Amino acid sequence: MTITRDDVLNWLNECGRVITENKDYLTQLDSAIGDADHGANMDRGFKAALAKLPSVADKDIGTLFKSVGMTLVQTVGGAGGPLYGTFFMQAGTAAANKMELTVGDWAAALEAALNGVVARGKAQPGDKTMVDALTPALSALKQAVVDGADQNESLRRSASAAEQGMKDTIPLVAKKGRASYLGERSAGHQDPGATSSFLLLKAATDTWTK
Amino acid sequence: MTITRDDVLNWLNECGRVITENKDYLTQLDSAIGDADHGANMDRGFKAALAKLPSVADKDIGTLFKSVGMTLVQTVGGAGGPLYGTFFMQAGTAAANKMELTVGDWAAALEAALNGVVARGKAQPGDKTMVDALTPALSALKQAVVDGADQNESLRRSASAAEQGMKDTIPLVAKKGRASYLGERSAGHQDPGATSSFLLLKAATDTWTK
Amino acid sequence: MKKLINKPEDVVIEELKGIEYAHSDLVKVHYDPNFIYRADAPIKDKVAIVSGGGSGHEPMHGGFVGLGMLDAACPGAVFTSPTPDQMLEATKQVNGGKGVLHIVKNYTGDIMNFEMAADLARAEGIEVEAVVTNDDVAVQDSLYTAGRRGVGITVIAEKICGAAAEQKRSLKEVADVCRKVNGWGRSMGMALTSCTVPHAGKPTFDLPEDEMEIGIGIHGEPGRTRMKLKSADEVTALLMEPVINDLPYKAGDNVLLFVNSMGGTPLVELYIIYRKAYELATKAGLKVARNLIGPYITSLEMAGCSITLLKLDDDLTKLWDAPVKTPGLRWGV
Amino acid sequence: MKKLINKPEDVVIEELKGIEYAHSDLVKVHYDPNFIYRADAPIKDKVAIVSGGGSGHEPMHGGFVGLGMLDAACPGAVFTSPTPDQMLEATKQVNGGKGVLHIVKNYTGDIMNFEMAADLARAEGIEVEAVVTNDDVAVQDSLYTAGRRGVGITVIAEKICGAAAEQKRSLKEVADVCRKVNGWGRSMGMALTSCTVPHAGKPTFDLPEDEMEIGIGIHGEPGRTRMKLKSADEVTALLMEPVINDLPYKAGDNVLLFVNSMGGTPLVELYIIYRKAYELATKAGLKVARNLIGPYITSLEMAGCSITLLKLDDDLTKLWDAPVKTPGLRWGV
Ligand SMILES: Nc1ncnc2c1ncn2[C@@H]1O[C@H](COP(=O)(O)OP(=O)(O)O)[C@@H](O)[C@H]1O
Ligand SMILES: Nc1ncnc2c1ncn2[C@@H]1O[C@H](COP(=O)(O)OP(=O)(O)O)[C@@H](O)[C@H]1O
Ligand SMILES: [Mg+2]
Ligand SMILES: [Mg+2]
Ligand SMILES: [Mg+2]
Ligand SMILES: [Mg+2]
Repeated sequence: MTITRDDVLNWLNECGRVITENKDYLTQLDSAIGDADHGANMDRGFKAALAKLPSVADKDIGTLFKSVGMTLVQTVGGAGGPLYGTFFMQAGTAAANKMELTVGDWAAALEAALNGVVARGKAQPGDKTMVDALTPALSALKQAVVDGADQNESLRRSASAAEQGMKDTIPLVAKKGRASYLGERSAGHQDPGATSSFLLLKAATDTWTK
Repeated sequence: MTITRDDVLNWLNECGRVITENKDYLTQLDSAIGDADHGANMDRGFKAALAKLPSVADKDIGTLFKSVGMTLVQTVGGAGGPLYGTFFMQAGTAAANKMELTVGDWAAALEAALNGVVARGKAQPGDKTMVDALTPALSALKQAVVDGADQNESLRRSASAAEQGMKDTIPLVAKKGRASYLGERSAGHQDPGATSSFLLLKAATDTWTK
Repeated sequence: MKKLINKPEDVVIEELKGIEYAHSDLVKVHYDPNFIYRADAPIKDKVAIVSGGGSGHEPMHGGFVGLGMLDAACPGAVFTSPTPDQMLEATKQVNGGKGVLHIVKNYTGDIMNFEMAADLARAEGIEVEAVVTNDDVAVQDSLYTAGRRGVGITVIAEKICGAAAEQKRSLKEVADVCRKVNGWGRSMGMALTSCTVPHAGKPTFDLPEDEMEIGIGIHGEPGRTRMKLKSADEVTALLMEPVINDLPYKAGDNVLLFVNSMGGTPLVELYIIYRKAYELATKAGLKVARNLIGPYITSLEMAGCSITLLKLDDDLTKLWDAPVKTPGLRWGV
Repeated sequence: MKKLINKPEDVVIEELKGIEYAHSDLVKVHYDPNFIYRADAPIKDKVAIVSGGGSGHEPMHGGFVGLGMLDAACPGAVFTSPTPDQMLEATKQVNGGKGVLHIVKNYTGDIMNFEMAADLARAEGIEVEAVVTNDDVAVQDSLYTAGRRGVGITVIAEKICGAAAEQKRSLKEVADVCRKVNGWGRSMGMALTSCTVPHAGKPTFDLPEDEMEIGIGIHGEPGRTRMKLKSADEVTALLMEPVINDLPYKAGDNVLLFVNSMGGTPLVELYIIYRKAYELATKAGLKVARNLIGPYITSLEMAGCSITLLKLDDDLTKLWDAPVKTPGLRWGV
């Protein structure tokens, strides 16, 4: 079982749907410890990215990812734009010329994506950022592959690790991004970027679990 | 029975007390159809006028009234300042050199005061202004004197006519002052200036009824 | 009441102190009676211009004292017109021997207090002319009422008359310019929220979350009508239509378009309003040759805006462009 | 949400249209990517200065484009830093051959987006330097956090660097001036009310009628602490103390004192604050040689204020006094 280019397209579309569905939720989380724009930013970005997809729909998965990354960079702005832009562009480089992905390829793409995010944002796990959802998701995915779990199972483990990572941001005091200005007052709130990261990974699992 | 200079001083002090007591009420009336300052304006003015009184306390009633009028003009501002200033200055001219007033003298002073207000403000009865309280108060006072009523009775009739005049402003559509900008929306509210006029005349009745 | 003030009764005096500290290069502040005047006043052989009114409309009028605009401004208590002694002393202080123009907004209190001051000044031998501004089309005009309020055009008139006075025009000429500006200007305002007079401590009126007031003045008084909230474009049309139609502004006329914040409405919204107002003016055949956008005649922290339109001829345009150097308006110098 | 807007998603574009209509003598507006640039750009042999950031801080930055200040400003969505393509295109548009300075407020998003743009511009052969402002003493600084926010000093830096660029100083020199201004400047802000991001439709935070936030930024984010409402004088002391103490401002130093409205606080309150801030600065032995008072770096309609102090030397003073002609700041020309 692999992840085909159509699967990837379906995932990206599902990302757009899920982000729109959770737009107000993400903004509400960002109101508590940020500036109340994460939902609108992500929604604007994914709408634009999906609008561009048809023009590259016959290309390889790497090209799809890069197109999404480029569009996010040019339409999201804020911290989310460069970070999610880098995420997809790095995933695109890892998936260059591929027309389908094994779960291992997906893990490699996710690793490249996460490394790009860390290189750009300099956040460590525990800083209360999207890295806190992405890092355990990647670990769980890699571990599942090592364990010989099948694709469905691997994706499920990855998404639930992301979910746990997202929830674990609640008690944290933010060290990076806008929430860090709040100091101790940032504790007790779930990080919006960790939440959007979980939503994207959960969308992958939902779309690709067959 | 006459109104002595001390009675006049007592009245002026009572005016100050009553205005302070009703400051918020006057402002609240002025909020509905004006600019929410009538209470603060009158209070500032009477406080200043009373502070100056000791320096003229041994003078005639006309001088007392003129002192109050001058101070009101210089401290109240708005429509109330020139109108109440004129009121007291004209009353002062009518009471010039008097050390006591008969009720007839008081009627003459009130008439001069009202004429001054009308000359300055050009309001007619029914325009929803202080004139609507002062005019019936003066008529009632003059009628009582003609009827041969005693001082107490004359003052009482005057105050209750002022009260009626004040209440009668409620349904009126304002034609003068700030409330006139509201057009039909000014109906249904009691005029703040008519209210302060009633309060001053009631204070006279309360102080001078023996 | 959420305000950065100390005691309500100290608002005006502490504000004056702040202005004195901040702008000593441009203005001086006189206390008791209170007025702000040009640091270099009196200016010989220049008509002096004095205005004033209640406080709470900042930068009007105190912020407009300086070269090319007012010679003095008299601040009353919040929303309360100043007293005659203020205008009298200010008039004496800035009189340069060529007479003094009083620019007075049409409110019963302002008119009466300025009239008393003018009488007293004339009694002391100073030539005084008073021009009353009354540009607010929200108010039904009538011989038997207080007439229209003076609002946005007052700012423009002070700027333009100030320039005319700098040119050493005579008192009559400067007063004529003022009457022309007032005659050619019209305004209309609206509010999204009430304001709170410090002394009163609570909002002057209650306005539900989904309603607005149309046809308000600048003293937190309610407007002519209350209606459901509308979009910026609809609001702009509601304000522009009576303004354009009240005066026979003709296709081809040059106009100055002034979009004003009532205090709490930020610049981003003013530009959205300006955009639509500009388009509506253009559609009516008017050429928007000059503009002013910002909080210039305010009602404390009230959210809302007003639009003023002034027909321009060559003279008014040049006077508008002339240098001005005041705390609140500054260009060309 | 009570705002004079049409659709939330059209706020920025309609604002730009308004600016384009209003200030075509000073600036041009480029759409998609969005940026505002000097009508006479590029100016040969002058360092060009580009700034930008989320919208909702008007007049910053778009209102500061013009002679003596910025060459271009890139507006993001409300409170969202702009995207690299905006800064790249703006940089290319205004580059006069002497290099381009990016003035960037210290926010993760702004830093990353500007960095990407600078990399792309450099790849196209344009010399770019970036200076990051981070003057907000409300934020605990640390190597391991996002560091201090860039707030009020940004306005001052843009004015002063603009003047330095007009003098034809080199890119390195202009960048050095910027670093000096940032190094010598400190700010602190507070809020009486939250603001409402148009897209969010409701206030970012709830603040009871008797409380305020101290140590806020300019994006409607809550501050460091919430406390009971205090008087203007107490609030001023709360802001001034950490500002004065953070930098070793020494007795005898000349300073620029900038009292800024967060958008909803009217001028009358700013002067009351300025009065106390001036007295506190004077008491600390500082000489307030220059000032700026008004809404210059705002958070939509938030009520509140911020105070910025900048130590001045002769060079900075002259650069501050130099002519500036932009929609939002104008003098000497
Ligand atoms: N340095 C960083 N590294 C990784 N993620 C970050 C960093 N800074 C912020 N983030 C993420 O970005 C999210 C906020 O994104 P968004 O609201 O779109 O941008 P902004 O903070 O500029 O308004 C945060 O919730 C956090 O997860
Ligand atoms: N032309 C007038 N003649 C008589 N009384 C008037 C006139 N205009 C206003 N008033 C009175 O003044 C009152 C308002 O006074 P005040 O609130 O102190 O002044 P302002 O209207 O300037 O704020 C009104 O309620 C009305 O009774
Ligand atoms: Mg955000
Ligand atoms: Mg009143
Ligand atoms: Mg009043
Ligand atoms: Mg943001």
